[in-house]
Amino acid sequence: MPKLTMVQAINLGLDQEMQRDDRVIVLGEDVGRDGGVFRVTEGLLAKYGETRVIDTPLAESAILGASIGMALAGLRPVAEMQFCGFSYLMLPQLEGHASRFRARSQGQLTCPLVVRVPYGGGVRALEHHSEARETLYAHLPGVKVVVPSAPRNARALIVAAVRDPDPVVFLEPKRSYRAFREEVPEEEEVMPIGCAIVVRPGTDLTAISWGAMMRPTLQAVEELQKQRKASIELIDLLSLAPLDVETIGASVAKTGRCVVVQESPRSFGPAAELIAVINDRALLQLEAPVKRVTGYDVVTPYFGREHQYIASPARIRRALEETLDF
Amino acid sequence: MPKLTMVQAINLGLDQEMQRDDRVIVLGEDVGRDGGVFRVTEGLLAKYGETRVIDTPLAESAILGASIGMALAGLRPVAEMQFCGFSYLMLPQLEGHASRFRARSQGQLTCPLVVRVPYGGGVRALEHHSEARETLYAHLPGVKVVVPSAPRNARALIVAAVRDPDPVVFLEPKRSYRAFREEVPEEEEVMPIGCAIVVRPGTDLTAISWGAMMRPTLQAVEELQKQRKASIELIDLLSLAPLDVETIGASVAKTGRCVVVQESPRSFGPAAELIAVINDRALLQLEAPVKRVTGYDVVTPYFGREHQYIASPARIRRALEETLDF
Amino acid sequence: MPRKEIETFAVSWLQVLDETGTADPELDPKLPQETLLELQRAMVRARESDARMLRLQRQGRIGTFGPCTGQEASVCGPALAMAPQDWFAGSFRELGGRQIRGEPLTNTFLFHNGFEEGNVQPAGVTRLLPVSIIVGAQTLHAVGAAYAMKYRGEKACVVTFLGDGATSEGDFHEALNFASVWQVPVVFIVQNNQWAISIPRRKQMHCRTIAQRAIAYDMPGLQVDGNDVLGMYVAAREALDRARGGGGPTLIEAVTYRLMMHTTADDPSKYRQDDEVQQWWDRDPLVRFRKYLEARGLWDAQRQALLEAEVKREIDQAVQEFEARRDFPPDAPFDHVFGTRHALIEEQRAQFLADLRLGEGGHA
Amino acid sequence: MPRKEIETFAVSWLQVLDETGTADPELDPKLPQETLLELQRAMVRARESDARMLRLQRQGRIGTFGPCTGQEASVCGPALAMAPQDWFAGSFRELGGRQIRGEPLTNTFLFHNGFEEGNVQPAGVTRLLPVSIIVGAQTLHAVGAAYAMKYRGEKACVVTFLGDGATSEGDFHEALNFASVWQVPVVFIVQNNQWAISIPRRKQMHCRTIAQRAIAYDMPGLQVDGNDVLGMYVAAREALDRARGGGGPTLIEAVTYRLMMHTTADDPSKYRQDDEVQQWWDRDPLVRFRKYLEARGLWDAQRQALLEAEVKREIDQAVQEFEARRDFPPDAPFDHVFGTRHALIEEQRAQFLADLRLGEGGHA
Ligand SMILES: Cc1ncc(C[n+]2csc(CCOP(=O)(O)OP(=O)(O)O)c2C)c(N)n1
Ligand SMILES: Cc1ncc(C[n+]2csc(CCOP(=O)(O)OP(=O)(O)O)c2C)c(N)n1
Ligand SMILES: [Mg+2]
Ligand SMILES: [Mg+2]
Repeated sequence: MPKLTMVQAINLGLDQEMQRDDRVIVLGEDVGRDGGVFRVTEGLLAKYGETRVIDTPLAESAILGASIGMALAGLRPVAEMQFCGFSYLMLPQLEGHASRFRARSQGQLTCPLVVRVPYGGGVRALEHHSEARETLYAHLPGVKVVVPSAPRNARALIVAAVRDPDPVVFLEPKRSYRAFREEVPEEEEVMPIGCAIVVRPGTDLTAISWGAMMRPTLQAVEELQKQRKASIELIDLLSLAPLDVETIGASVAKTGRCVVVQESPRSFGPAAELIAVINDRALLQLEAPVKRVTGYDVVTPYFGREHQYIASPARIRRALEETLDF
Repeated sequence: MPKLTMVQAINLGLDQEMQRDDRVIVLGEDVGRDGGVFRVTEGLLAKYGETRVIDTPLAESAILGASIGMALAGLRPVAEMQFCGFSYLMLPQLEGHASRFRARSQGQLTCPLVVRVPYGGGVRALEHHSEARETLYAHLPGVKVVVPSAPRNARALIVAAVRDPDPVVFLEPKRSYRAFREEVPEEEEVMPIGCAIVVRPGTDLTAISWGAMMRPTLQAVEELQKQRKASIELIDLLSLAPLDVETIGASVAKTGRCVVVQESPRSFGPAAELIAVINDRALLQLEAPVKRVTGYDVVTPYFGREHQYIASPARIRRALEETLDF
Repeated sequence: MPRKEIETFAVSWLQVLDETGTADPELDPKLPQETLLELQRAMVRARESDARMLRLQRQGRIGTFGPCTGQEASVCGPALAMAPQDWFAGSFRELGGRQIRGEPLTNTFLFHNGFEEGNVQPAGVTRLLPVSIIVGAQTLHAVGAAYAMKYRGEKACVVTFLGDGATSEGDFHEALNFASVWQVPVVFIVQNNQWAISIPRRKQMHCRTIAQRAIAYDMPGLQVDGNDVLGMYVAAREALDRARGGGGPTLIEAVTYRLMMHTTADDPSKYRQDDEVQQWWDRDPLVRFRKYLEARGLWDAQRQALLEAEVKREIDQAVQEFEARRDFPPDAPFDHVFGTRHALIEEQRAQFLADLRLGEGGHA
Repeated sequence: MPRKEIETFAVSWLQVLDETGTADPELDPKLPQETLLELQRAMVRARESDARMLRLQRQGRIGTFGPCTGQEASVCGPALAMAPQDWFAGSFRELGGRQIRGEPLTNTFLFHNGFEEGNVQPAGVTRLLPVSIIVGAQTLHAVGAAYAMKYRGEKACVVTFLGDGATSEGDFHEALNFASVWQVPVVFIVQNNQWAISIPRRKQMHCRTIAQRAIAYDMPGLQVDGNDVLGMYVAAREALDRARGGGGPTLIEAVTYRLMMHTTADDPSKYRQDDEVQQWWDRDPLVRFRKYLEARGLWDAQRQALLEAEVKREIDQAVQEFEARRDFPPDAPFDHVFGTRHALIEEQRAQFLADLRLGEGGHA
């Protein structure tokens, strides 16, 4: 199996889906000749031509709005937003239309489309290029929100997203784009949307994260386990909407302790929803408050200070310890 | 003291602020001649003229974007979005600019502006005219989100919002616009932003809500208290951002039980953040899971079914009972 | 070339039927009698349906809607010029057009009574998008659907309608730009009815015509008398022919008037003068077209009475059918969040149904 | 009037200095020597700063930025035509303009090194908005600020810059429409540098000129040779005079070229040909203007060398000052969320500082 970066893995998934289904169309700013500013769509133009890989004008609302029209007319558009910070321009089309056509027409009209959105910080980029704002999409009914954390699941999930009958916001943690490689099989792999996975089982505490924060979380867990005996269960959400409430509930009901690690600002972030799910399903088993290790409710700092604002493995480890020791 | 509806109370607040400060400018679709589709700005055009009460072209991003420019240049714009369902068109300007100028310039440039947004359901209106989506705004750092629940606090809060040095999203629960009247003093009243109030004190359970859901919640509380001995503390959040974590935490630490009532879809909604706050501050005192009575994670139904989807006093009452009896 | 004109542009105006109902002989499309009568039927049906809906609304039997009276020509002309395989991506004031595309009035009633069932079209009614309320947004869907048609090599076009107010939204600009860059088969029809709720055209835009907006995209643009159904038919047919032939998009401005309130929740007396409204009643598109038909011996008072009676019967029947509908499963919204089932949604459905059984579901 | 042209429009082109540096005698604004030398200085300073920033970026001493080389004329001309009380609402490729407005290079460096401190302007530098990265958004701020100027009766205008790519965003359309409806004193300057990252102009828009977009708003529009600093100066001055006199907004298209990469993160060899780039180097705005100055006896190789040396010294000093800066309180972001303190934020600040003290704050 070749070892791929997440960029290459998503590219592979897109390539194979385009090969398999000529209804799949890729569109966005710079996705063609340039292969996307992160090179995720590299090579697709040469292979599938200008009618299937569209370098659009610079207008996010139009990119999604036109994708909606394509989807209604039977295509399967995969739109790219260049950065999460510009993706809110398409939120009105997503909230107002893509997410609603199915309900509006009681299933007669559907919007199978994917919006790929590189997101999150840690890459020393300009303003608006570093935000994590999963909540804004995860709160919208009718929208699925998927966040891969590694090359192999990124590939299996982009395939699932392309085949999904509904609009999927596919948040790509850009800090993980090239940070590491993983073996990714050539043959088709599909992972279900809406399902979390238990990355490593444990009995004393549940650590939950997703996307780019999986790596520092895993590191913190591993460091801690070298230091002391503690059996930590690690969950990778993979989908934020719909949320896999059963896996989360069952795990914390078992361990009684939980730490959630999130990059985005604290208030009204995904960790809050996870705590609410735990409250619903495992409160009686809780032996300590759920700890949330998150960003702060401040305007995302420019990159000069950014590293101080994204939780480090050390900060996560301390949260794990405090929760274990509570 | 005259008895006013919430519409009249907000109108009074705006009128007095315009009188007091000629930097205050009202702008939006139909806010002038028509007095706003809900009549909140009625009479202001006649009093303050076309340069201060501006009937804008139909473009929400421009309404906020231009307001930002006005605010940067020293004015105090109060923009109206006609309905929450159309307000997402201004979210990019809010997230990308209004909320950031202060941080971006370390306080050298500021955006004191108000965006008034009628929101929420229950008025048998067309699609997009009934959503509650507080989370989308409350999650944005640098944005204050205020939700009045009654005429008197609406007036005191709109005054605070107009005078606030930062962007305030002022969510007006349109179901409460004319549903009841309250005495509102002519003389100036200002309430602080970022502070919840304990509407009625209690010791056995804390019920928390805001906006239009305050009335059914109060009704449920009152009904229940007729039925059985239970001392229920009722909190009206009034501000969703920044959240008054101290009041919430202190109350639930005291009562040990809590029910949160929210109109918007459940997942990633404000109730989740409240549960997280309680988890942080009062978990050890909790005697029952916090119950959330919320909307569902479905695409907001058209008005034919809407009444079944917004929590009734009976549903709230049962949640209170179950939580008391837990 | 230091300072000189490098490009010139022009905007044209089209009117086939003048206000007296007389056709310009060179422009009269000389439509087959059958088509003429279809146009007449469509406009009368729209007018009568509108009137009935207004009554139903006032009686509390349906909810808010936006009457289309006065704009029948600007919608029915293009809708009849469309081919069956074309897409209709409208806004919310095109009742006549929706009817031409086959939407049963029962659906219209259901929609305006707050049931998604109103958007479920019967077999054979396709490529008719639901009413789009967020102004301007549908123009982008139109462009995307047009792209799909071009991509698939289908000889189908998309016609999208919007209002003068909607032209102020960014989406409209983005749609025109995408359509022109992509050269896709889409026709934008702006129903310039002079008002966007209380905002008159001159406060909405500074330009003299909306048609000239086409120049910004090097797109054919045309201003048409929107109360002249033949003019609208001709303009749309020309644009559709061009689009079908690969000639790309067109912008048509229909100059017309909203004779009624914005919606039934609106009171236009707050912001506009009766005499302005009266002037436009004098240009009633239905009267004008009837004169044309009468002059050609195709119409008379008796036929008019017959048509009106027939249309009213149809409407009566639709009202009955609509009011007999009882099958609105309360949990239908849970069926249509996603195309696949998920535990989270199903759990909430169960809670919802349990509350409902206890009589505790919703608010009063 | 059944079918006829009702309106005609034209787009004009302005060039004062041709490619050889020869001024059209009728159009030469005959600027005072002082102004000419300021223009020269501003353009050379921008060019040299850009070059230095590129080196600093390559050495890892500053972060990503978008070079402005090739576009000095289209920015410096208008910026020098502005009055001190005017507002500058730029995008991200107007270094020369920001310098003219007084932004110290240390600020530019700080900004591009990821510190908000770079946007804190020294006393006396006002009405200069920070770099705006979300393309098109700043045009609306410009319109709002212009409204404020008009409302207050100040004789101040707003100049806003954007790229050819930015014209595709809805915000740009909304800004032009609001500006024209409100008739506020704002000048839109589109730097049409032929590319938006990898998207060439012809894939961005179908229209022949961007200037013709003004027609859609009945706004004066003009296409200018953007590599001709005198042409840009004249066009902007004219627009500013009109705006100041109450004549409302203007759209200026500056035809220029992005000679370098989009940003330092971009590799243009993936999408464009060297010979195209070379052609535009042959039209270098700095060379052209220098020839003009030389022909008038105002410039020579020695003065050029002196100016370059002086500018380099300035830059050296700015680099030193910038690299000596150490005062970046880590918790500054907590100071500037809101203008008033709130328990929620202060509590988080305390946690943040505690973690920092434990050495556990941020990621590697
Ligand atoms: C994005 C958006 N903003 C506001 C509204 C509220 N609204 C509904 S119709 C309307 C006016 C529309 O005017 P126009 O486009 O001229 O269409 P008309 O109603 O005249 O047919 C407004 C402001 C909306 N539906 N969508
Ligand atoms: C709304 C938005 N979408 C995408 C981007 C990413 N982006 C930055 S610059 C750019 C191209 C801008 O092109 P143009 O407006 O021509 O300006 P230029 O870079 O040529 O100066 C893009 C796509 C952005 N900054 N803002
Ligand atoms: Mg209109
Ligand atoms: Mg460009």
